[in-house]
Amino acid sequence: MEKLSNNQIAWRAAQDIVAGSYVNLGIGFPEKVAQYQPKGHEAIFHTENGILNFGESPKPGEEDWDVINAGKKAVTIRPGTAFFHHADSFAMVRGGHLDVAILGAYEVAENGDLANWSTGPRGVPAVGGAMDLVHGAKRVAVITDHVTKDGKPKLVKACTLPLTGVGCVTRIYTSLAVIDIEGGRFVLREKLPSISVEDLQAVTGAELVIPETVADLIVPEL
Amino acid sequence: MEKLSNNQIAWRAAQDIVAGSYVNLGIGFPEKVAQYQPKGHEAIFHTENGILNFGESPKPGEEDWDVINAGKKAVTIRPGTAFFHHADSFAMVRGGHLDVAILGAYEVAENGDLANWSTGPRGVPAVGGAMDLVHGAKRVAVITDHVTKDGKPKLVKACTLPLTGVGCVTRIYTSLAVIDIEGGRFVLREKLPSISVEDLQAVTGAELVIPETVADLIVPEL
Amino acid sequence: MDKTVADLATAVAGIEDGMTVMIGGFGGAGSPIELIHALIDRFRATGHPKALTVVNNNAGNGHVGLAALIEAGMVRKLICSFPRSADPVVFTELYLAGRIELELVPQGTLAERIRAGGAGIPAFYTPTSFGTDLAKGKPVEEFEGRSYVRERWLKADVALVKAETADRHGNLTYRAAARNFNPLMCMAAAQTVVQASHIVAPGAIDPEVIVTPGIFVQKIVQVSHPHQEEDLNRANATYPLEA
Amino acid sequence: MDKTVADLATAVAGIEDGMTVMIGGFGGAGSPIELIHALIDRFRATGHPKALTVVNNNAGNGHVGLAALIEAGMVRKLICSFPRSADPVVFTELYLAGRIELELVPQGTLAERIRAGGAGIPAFYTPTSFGTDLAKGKPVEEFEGRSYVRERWLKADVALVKAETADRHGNLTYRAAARNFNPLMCMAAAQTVVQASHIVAPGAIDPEVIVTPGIFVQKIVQVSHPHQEEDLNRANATYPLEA
Repeated sequence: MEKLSNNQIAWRAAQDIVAGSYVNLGIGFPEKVAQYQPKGHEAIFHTENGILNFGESPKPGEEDWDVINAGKKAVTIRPGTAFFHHADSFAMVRGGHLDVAILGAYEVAENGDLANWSTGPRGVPAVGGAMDLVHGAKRVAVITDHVTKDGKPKLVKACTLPLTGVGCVTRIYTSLAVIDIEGGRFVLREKLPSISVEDLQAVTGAELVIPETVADLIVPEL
Repeated sequence: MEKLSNNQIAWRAAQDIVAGSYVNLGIGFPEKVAQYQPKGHEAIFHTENGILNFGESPKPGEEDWDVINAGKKAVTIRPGTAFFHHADSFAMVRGGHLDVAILGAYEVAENGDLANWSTGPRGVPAVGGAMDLVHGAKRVAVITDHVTKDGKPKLVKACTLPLTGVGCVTRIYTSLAVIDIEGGRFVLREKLPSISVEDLQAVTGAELVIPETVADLIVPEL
Repeated sequence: MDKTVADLATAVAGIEDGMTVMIGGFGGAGSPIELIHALIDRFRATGHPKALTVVNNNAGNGHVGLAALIEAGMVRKLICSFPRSADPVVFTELYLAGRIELELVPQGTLAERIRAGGAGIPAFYTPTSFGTDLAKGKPVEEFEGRSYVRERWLKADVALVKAETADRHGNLTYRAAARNFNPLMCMAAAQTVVQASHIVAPGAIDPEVIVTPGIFVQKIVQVSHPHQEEDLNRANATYPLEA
Repeated sequence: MDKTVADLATAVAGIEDGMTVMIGGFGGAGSPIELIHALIDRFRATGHPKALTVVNNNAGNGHVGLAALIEAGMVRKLICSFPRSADPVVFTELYLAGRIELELVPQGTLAERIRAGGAGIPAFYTPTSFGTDLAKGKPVEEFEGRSYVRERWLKADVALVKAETADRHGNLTYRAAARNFNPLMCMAAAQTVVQASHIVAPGAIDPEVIVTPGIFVQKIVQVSHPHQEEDLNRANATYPLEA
């Protein structure tokens, strides 16, 4: 089955970020979204460890390890960067001042529940800022492969893994489709042209609502 | 009956401020305490509108009306002054970071209750920072005339006016005496030599506990 | 990104009847006189906005700024800590005549409620006001043997704020004790409107010294030589000020 | 007033067995490596302090700083948001062996609990963690139709903090994202101990740019060229560092 690469999923998510938005990108895969901002669409990125409006990664050897993102990767400052402490930073998050948060997922349920912090009781649990971010933005979106490495659905009727947040996700960008969560249902908005609705439904763990218009999910080679 | 002037009461209160203390002085009469700091006893004054370590009043005509105290009087900055916003300022207060708050009083009860913000339902009520300050300092002291203008006791069994705080006052500097509140009782520590314990009791609205040693309250002419 | 607007009238255009408006300042320090006067100008010309709920530490002084806003009859309710002042005639008369509502809040609780509104904290406990008339009707809880009062967050539709320097992204600095409630109100309003003495390019303010990050600011208007309320009152000025 | 102390040993002298110690930093940024190592030095020499409860965002990395403190066996319990890291071997092994206690707190809740401890707010409500395992056993309340979890303040006996510049009164500035939890921890500890790269006279820091006012600071020690945890780990350094 054809599917989008992570870069392509990130590209698609980036297209929905309105110019001038304040955006927080989760650690890891979501960080890729920043590089696919449409030209001239200036978004401002927030990292919860205390920087607003940071820039891209420095060249190797030019890192300043006091200028890092939430994933502890080196970033850079830009004209208009601001520094602040953790309480102010999470005031931005919890207070609803971010326009968009884009997060990864282990599972997303059709009611908007998200599981993305724990794969169960094994090992050392670590939550970081995930539970704050899911309540922090006007729009909480997820980017994810449509299925797990074993081919199991990540979009499910109800999450089986420990929850990060209840009813918080409104849009999911997957390797196969763009899906909104509305009224506790998965609503299909876009899908790869090469995949039928039936095939998509077969790898989705809850019923897809199919509106009259489903757009083609067209993404450049990346 | 001999009594101390307001300046003298303020002087006496100032002598108990340990060098290096962080101190908030209430609006009006308590502001006088600052000028009687013993030489070399550097205390640091906090004003709840956002200045730590402010200095004395500027000369007339040299006021900067963005550099004011809680009473809206012009003050000055000093080496080491810091500015901050109101939430940080009341974090200092409520969080117990001040060593001493010195406040005025309409009434103080023997259990430490203080009434100093409202004389009743007439007129426009105004509370300001008083209710925060009574919970804000490691030591909350009151300076006051021993009696009202009508000669009625201000140190009472129970407050009759609306309370500012419950059980918050630990020491009272009056025009006649220095009194601690301990175990819900007024304990006499110092009195003017010219006044007998009986005379003092007569103008005090609750029983004075008289310990073995009561020091003379000796204050310079001011 | 450029949050500057051309003039004061545009800056206050989004304020509608019945809205809650936070206004920065403590006494005269940090009071956005020009934004307030622009709002009164609009009311005089159009009859709107009216029936406002205003949040400020005080109730205005003399006949300028917040006092003039109240005097113009635009304010239905005031939420403040200290509505007494050297020259409080405007508020006092309306209040005693029962023509303006007052919610009296201890100053530290007012600051914390505004911060909570901005920080997404719907309620918190404070020792302040426990056992007093101002705690009446509020839930009380004991923690480690001490009693605390539960207070709710305070949010606004609009905040009117005075800053010293703004960059075009809305990053702000303030001047001395004119800071006071201004940074908190920036956080707690859906729309924060700032008058700044200086507007500079992004990057012109050191990122270490920014007090209000731009995420909390929606509109900026330049007022190069703002009036200071205290100066106006000492000169017995009244709204409208002479040009 | 002069809050400076002569050396690192004096700076950490007040920390006793069983105390709660907040340690600033997010990853390596803002981590007071020299203060932590001085504390380990003391433990090696005297057997104290031990059985500490440590509050930090993370659980240390490699074999320096917080990781070395844990490795030395001085930490009974860790309160943190993210005890996973690039090289978390020290904490992970102890935790999986059941030899160290973990209280996992969402990062924003951790920050707010520390701020609340410093601001005299014993409890507050947050949407964070509602409906999740981390809210189990905590009171839940509905406000305006949305559910919130009640969280308690967090205080400490001592905070170990890394600042950029301190004046002798304890007024502090930080460096970039090394600010993180440091200013909050200054507020929440009975005794705040600061290592600063620069110590200057009162007045040498512009009062507008002070991030932590001196009232929140008790001891300052100069560490002119502090180690950065990230640099140490990239060099595979281990405690004790070579001089």
